[in-house]
Amino acid sequence: MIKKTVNNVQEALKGVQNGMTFMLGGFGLCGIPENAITELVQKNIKDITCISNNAGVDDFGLGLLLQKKQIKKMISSYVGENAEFERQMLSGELEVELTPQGTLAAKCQAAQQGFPAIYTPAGYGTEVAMGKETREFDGKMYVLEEAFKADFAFVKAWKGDEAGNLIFKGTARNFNPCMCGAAKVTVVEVEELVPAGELDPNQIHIPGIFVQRIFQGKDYEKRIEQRTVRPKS
Amino acid sequence: MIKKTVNNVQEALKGVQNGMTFMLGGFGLCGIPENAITELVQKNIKDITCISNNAGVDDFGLGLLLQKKQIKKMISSYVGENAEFERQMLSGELEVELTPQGTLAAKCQAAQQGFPAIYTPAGYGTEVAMGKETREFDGKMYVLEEAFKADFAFVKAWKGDEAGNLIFKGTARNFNPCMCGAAKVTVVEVEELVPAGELDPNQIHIPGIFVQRIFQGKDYEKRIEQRTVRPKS
Amino acid sequence: MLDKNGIAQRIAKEVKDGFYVNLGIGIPTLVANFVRDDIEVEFQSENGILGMGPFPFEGEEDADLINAGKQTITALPGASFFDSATSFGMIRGQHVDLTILGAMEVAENGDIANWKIPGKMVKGMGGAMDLVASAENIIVAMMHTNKAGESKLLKKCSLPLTGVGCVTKIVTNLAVIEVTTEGFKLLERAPGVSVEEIEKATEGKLIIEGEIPEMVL
Amino acid sequence: MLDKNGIAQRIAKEVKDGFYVNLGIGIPTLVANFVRDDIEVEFQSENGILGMGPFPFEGEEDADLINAGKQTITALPGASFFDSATSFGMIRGQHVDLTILGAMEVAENGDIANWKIPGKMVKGMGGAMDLVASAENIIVAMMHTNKAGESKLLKKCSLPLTGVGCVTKIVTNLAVIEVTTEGFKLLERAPGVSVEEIEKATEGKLIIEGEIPEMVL
Repeated sequence: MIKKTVNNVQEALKGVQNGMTFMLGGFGLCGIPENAITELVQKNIKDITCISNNAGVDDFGLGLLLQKKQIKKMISSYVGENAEFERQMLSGELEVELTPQGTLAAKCQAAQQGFPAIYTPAGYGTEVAMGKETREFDGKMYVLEEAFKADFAFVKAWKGDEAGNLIFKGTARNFNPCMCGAAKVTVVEVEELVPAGELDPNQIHIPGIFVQRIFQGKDYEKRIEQRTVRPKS
Repeated sequence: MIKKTVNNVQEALKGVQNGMTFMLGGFGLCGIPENAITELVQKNIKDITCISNNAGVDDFGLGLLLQKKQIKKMISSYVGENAEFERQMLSGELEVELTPQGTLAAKCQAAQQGFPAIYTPAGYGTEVAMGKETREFDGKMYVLEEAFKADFAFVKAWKGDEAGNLIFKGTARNFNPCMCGAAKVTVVEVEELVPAGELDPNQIHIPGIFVQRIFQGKDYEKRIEQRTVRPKS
Repeated sequence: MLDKNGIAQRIAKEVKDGFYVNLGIGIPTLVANFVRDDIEVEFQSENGILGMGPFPFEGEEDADLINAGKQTITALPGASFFDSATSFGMIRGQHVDLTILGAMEVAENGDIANWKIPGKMVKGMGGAMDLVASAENIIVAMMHTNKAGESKLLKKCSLPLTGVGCVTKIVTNLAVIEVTTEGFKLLERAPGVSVEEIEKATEGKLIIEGEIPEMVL
Repeated sequence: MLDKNGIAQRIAKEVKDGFYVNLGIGIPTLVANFVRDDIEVEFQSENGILGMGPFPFEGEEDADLINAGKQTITALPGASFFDSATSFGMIRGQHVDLTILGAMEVAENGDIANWKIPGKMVKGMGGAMDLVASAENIIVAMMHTNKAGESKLLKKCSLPLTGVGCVTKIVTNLAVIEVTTEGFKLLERAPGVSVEEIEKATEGKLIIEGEIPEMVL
């Protein structure tokens, strides 16, 4: 068994540098690599290109890096309710490459699995396809989208073992699995790190081969963006 | 919850006709849809095109259909030790499209996920790429391979629920998940059919949306091709 | 005239037995409340759940269980979780039977715009571009006119497109409209709304054939 | 001269700490028996397992747990199972560090043929075409000559290719050879084998620089 464990977030982020391209898992604030983000703020890494579906909210998640102007470019599908993101984008301070959500996932997975590019119907006939190759298959039009290239992928899993095998929980799974192995170095933080052999090999969502470093995360806030409930009947 | 259960293999195979293209899961004799194959023999469906990694052995699995000359064409990666397969192929009785194993899996998954085609490096510069489009990305050459089109996919899972959610076991997983939803109708046989809600939604390998019909299989032989053991120390 | 709940209620009638349905943010989310309970339907949320249930009871919210609108939700028996690539595999592979989403503009050829107002507002397309490019059955839920009273059913969209020629039906506060190769075909009027009112609020070509019935909710 | 086990033993020295390794059918399978046990290595089998262990004890065979050679196997702690698409995703994505496979012919430019003798024998390529097209580190394990005594290290392959310019190293019963842009570079002789014997058994260009050491097993 090849061990992937490192002791802490500092060790896990060894080698991150200004100007790098990072992938960050999560959808909204669900399943984001909170420890890695905090450490990126701490280290004040600058000129980052972030591949991430969202950019957090003003004061949490990637919003923290936006506030400190550490991000040069966002590759995302949704700006949503993040006012600072929208402001920096409209003012031109922040470069933004808006990408359809399914294309974003597919470009991650293509990088993970060695596909150089994929054809998707998403965005055909829109400004997203401008300057891109388009092509007809069976009477339907597709856009050619190339696999992402990234230096680090920061991933949050629920459970993981020493061998880097991962299990995700609920919809906190989202982009996290697709990003594993899609960057030169995949760094995973987990809520529970267990010895090899404790996870059922049938239930592993991402085999350790896609992971370079794994560590026990801490102090998870797991903030809820839209708390919606119904009354107990 | 949308119910996918049917009562038996006869009901599950309603609509299969001569001349159709079928996908069949399994690797060697591991994880093959035994019940569906038996029923295809029973119904004497002819002129079949089979997309399946192997063709069983002479007297089991797809070998049974080969023996009865029900198969017109095999799309496979490996003939292996199946003498009847090799004989029919070399004599020209059987059409065979040998496809690299990873390409076979990718063409299934492309069909499942709505990708019209994929680029793979496998087979570049070999006779597999003859007549196919090739293309360079980042200095490496790739072959364009189109998604499969099939009428039925016959899949074997370990556990399944009424909603069509599936869990596979060990290496009997192999091609089975990739074929779900890759044909017009996906028919799944399981060793254990359970009510919806019994499977942990985190542990489902294939969501029911990719499945049209599911039934409780029976009389599994699960033959072992190469029984290799070591002495108890 | 219908309110948002009325629009959702009318759209719920388009949801058939055995449908997998993706609901967009806003009015579409409300549709789930009005689906007949004698049919089998499963809701997909593109962030990775099939078999989405209602909001959780107070105190039972789980930060790891949200829908595409980032709202806390629950999972029904038979539900499954999956990653984003698989989720859009379902969508791109046309396994989802019906997509219901909001729009800023729809054109008479079925083009839709709902993600950007250049220089002013950029929400991003989220999963909408994938959904509209893939689904065979796309219903738009929206107000017939914008806040300035201008029609949102146009000859041609003025905003950046989300998808081309993809919308099949539109349900607004005023009408149910089918998008045909000839243009907007008026199918039903909202309660108390006249054909003339609908004509006035529709910039694109409106096809009116025979008596237009008032919708039954 | 080496036997099959000797070839496997020599190749085992190429397996480094932290390597994920894919072993082909035949001699490559034997390599696992000779890997040093003070290093961490995981074996991948393309039918869907990472962390493959030894054969099961008699009576403990599981029909649902086999390797790509269809042999019954076991899974070690830390193992995982996955589907064929994911498995070849690992391979295509170059996450597997080393591929060891057999061959019928290797050419001096690194071309390999191992799946078909036209009109006579067709085993099929299985996963070999994916493996050789993707891996950066490919070692061929084979006899230096075929049963007719003809060299299998050729100027140009005569059989249908499995992959082009991909083989990095060859370990035979006679020698360890590196494939370079100049041709086959002789690195080591098998015990008791002379350079002349290797030259005689090699049809392709053989580069001999300085003293060629006898291999240490």
